[in-house]
Amino acid sequence: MSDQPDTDQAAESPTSEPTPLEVFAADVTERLGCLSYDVEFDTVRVFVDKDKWVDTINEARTELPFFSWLSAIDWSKDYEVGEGVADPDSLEERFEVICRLSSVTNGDGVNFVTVLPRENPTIGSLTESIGGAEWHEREAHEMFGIMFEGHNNLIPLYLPDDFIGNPLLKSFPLIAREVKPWPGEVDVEGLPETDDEEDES
Amino acid sequence: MSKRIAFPFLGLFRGMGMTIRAMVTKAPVTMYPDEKEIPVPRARGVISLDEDACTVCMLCARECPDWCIYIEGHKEEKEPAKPGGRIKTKNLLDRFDIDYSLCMYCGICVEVCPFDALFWSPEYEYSEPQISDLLHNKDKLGEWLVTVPEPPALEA
Amino acid sequence: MTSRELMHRSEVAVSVELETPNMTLNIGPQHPSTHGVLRLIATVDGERITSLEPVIGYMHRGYEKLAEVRTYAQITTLVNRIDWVSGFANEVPFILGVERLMKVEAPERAQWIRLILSELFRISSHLVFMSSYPLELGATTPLMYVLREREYILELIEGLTGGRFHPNFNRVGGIKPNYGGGSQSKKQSMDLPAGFFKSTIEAMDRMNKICDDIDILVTGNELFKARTVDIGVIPAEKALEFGLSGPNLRASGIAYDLRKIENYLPYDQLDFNVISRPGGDCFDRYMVRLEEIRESVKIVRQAIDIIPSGPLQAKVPRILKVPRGQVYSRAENPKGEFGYYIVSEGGKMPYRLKIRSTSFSNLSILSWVLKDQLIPDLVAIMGSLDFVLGDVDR
Amino acid sequence: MNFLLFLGVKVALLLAIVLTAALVTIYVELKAGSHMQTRIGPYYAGGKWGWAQPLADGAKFLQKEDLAPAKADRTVFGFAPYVVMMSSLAIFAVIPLHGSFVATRLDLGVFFILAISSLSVLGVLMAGWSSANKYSLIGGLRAAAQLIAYELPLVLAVVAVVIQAGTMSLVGIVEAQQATLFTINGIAISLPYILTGQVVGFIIFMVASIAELSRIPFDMPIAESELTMGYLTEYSGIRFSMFFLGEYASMVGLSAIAATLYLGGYGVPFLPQSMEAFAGPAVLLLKVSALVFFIIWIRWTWPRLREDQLQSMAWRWLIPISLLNIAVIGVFKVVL
Repeated sequence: MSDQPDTDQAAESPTSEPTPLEVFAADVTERLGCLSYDVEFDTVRVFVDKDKWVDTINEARTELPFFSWLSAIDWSKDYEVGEGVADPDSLEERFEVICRLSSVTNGDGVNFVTVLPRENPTIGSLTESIGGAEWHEREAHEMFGIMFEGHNNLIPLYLPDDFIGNPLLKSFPLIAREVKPWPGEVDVEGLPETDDEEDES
Repeated sequence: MSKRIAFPFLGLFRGMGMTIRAMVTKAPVTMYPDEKEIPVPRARGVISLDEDACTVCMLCARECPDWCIYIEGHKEEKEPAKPGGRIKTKNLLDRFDIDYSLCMYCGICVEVCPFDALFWSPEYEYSEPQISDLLHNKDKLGEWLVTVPEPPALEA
Repeated sequence: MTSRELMHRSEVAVSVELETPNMTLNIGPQHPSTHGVLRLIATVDGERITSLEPVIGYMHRGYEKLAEVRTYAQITTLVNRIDWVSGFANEVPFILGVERLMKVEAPERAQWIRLILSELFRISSHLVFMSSYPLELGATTPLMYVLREREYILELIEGLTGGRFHPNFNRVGGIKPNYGGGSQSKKQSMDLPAGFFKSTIEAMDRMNKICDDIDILVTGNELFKARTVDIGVIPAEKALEFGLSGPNLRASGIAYDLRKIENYLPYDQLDFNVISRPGGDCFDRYMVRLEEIRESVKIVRQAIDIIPSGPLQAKVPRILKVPRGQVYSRAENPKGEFGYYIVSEGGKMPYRLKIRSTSFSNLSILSWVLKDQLIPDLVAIMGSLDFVLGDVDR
Repeated sequence: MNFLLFLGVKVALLLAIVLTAALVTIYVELKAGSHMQTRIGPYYAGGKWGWAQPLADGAKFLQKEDLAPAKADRTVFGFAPYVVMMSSLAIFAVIPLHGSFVATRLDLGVFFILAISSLSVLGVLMAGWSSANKYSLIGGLRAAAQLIAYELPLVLAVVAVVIQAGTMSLVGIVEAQQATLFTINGIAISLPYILTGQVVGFIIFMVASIAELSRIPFDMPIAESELTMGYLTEYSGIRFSMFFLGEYASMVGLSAIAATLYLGGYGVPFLPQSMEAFAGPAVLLLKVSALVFFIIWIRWTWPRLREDQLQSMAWRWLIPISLLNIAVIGVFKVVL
């Protein structure tokens, strides 16, 4: 599977001369047998197959030893708070689990990303080899409901034990903003446009 | 095991020399409330409101991250200056409350105010025994206006 | 056989004979050494901790969720308060991340002001450590001396930004605009107030002085050394595994400093050393911070010599809409690597903001490092990790 | 009748002296400590320099509700502060302010002091156990371990003095220090024991008494940042103030003993006997104040040791050294 070409979602294969970061990303992807990579805004994302998650991370740590963080993103059309995705029509609903490893001698760092289904998301736990992942996985577990197999202490980290729900899901409402009406709702006059125009000049 | 403490205990006594020196020098203490420190001009103490300048545009209330500004107002028609002239409408402020128990003192409201109605004043003595008294209405906010300092001179 | 082994053997022998059951000791959430609301459930055998389970979340404010309902300008206010002893240092990576997404760059003078403020906050944060750490070991006096000196730093910060702890001074593409004095003046950014350079140089002299004083009062104190040397040793590989960063990692012999390896703010134009020490014990963590104050003083002194004049604000639209993209932006917080993973879907608010807070990772090693330590060492080790509960819980 | 009257007067006088001394010590601690920390300390109470702060604190303690934890053993819990207080007060019974001015003239004064001063740990242990609090228990146990470790060097240091003086009476020890050692130009020179071979003993005695007082650097039993005041955790109000007063009273008491044993007590060199009745107590007060100030000074400068370090220091250093000290003093006593 290591030489599988970049066909999946986020691969923006470099059209012109690849930047050093892209070369690095391609190299990591190649060597670790990952699915694809993506470099934007100096941030390297390498997509990993979810079954090879633990092995890939462990292997990557020989080169990028610093375990920075682990978290997830909830890609969902249904949102209660803030703003949704830019084009919900083309969105594939999923969880992305991200683990960042970086080097301690230079600026290299890679966000390893794997995609989980929104229903019953389960992934292997990194706690066996990375002790620091324990808290991060517990956080991801309570915030998104992701199960980490092999984690032997998967209890809520921040939330009280009897808390129901996964607060960082986009569909989870923010009570503070639900119970209080927005004071800006009251309207007497529209926003003054004049000032904006001056600013642009 | 712990490192055995090595003789002589020179370090211990050098520290004692330092504390005894501190004891005989004057303590740099400002005896609040008998004497007060003068806050810097940019200090974010309390927000004051120039009621006349406010056009009830709601920008501050909308930009406030904490939703702690409450504004109500109404439109009023103003008699034209000369007969036959256009009838002007003016927005009048009925209510302008800032809840200082919620305020994070970020100053976004002061920054976004396009009509210069809000100012920072470095005054800080407005603690209250009752949390509800921290809701300052527009009269109280107006009182701070006299304490607003000139902006400081800049480094050349 | 060393005396320690002998002692341990005798302890084991005694406990086998008497069959003393372990006791569960609940430390916190209100406890003088937990810096706030950390709770530790320790199983102790006499004074020795056999296992320890940290319970956090008493100060969980849900910043990652709150950020999803706030505009980028409002988030700056929020992130100030994550690690409140180094408020500005939390803003920097966030603003840099947003600037990277928007492809704007702050003017040079603004960058230098950010750098100076970052270093002032680094000094301030390390001074808080310098004051609280001896206090945890029972020496009450360094607290007062050091906090007195920190006041000079806070005054500088307040004079420049208007806030002592929460400067909220960064804006996308520049720094905070003026307030008051007419709508024209609001379009200008807050520049350095008159006399800033002079008072900064004076304050920096005071910082060197207080470092020397701390050396006499604390570092040279044999009792302090007895309490910290060889206590709570964290080897480098464990530190990396748990994601320790900043002084905690550097004390384990890894000279990992984002100011050198990450290309942000004009640190590359400055001459300073990355302090690292090989031991990995409490004393080394303390010494790294003490030396870093001196390095930061060097940086600030150089920076106020170099700082160019010029504009403070790049052109950005009034209503910030950040283009679609994902960026991980990090910077060297006084406590270590502080980063934000910003996922923007092109709106006024981020779609997701992951906060990689420093103390969270630094503290995650707690149950590993405190195993088989004594209760008094718990205080020494925990203090030496220099965490802020707001930064742990977010 | 006469006996009872004398007893009443003695007790009243003793209490007045000791409690005043304790209050003054508390004030000095507050004020000197504050200034060492570049603070001002008590300021308003009493008008000037906050001199009435200890009294105001006392009044505050009296007003507070007398709380006891639900699961506490109330009898023991209530009794513990008085045991501590009693042991600190009883020390003063034998300290001579002057040759004829001593509450109880015991021939075994030194023995009495050593016996009674270790009683306080019983109160501490009672407090620690009965509070039904794990921190209190650890604190109480630490205090007990500390006392056992430090009573030995204390006793051994005093033994050396007893050998040198040849008496166990405190008055006798002071008088022995006033004995003429040699004469220069016809002036009789007498020196306190600290200058005649007891320096090591004095240091050991001071270290051991600070440990017994559980003050920094040996305040592990109450270690605030670890045990949140240890055995004092659950105490409030009047009972806490008993512990508090007791601590400062023992501080004065142990300093007074140190002054008596090593610094010549009430004795003043070159002073005729007739003057000594007035100068004696004043001189003793001066010596005690110096020692008390030294203990306070240490407290505001140094960090705290660890319990096991303290133990190893006691057993591996202080006890062998004090034994050696006894041997050396004994040899000198025989030879000279």
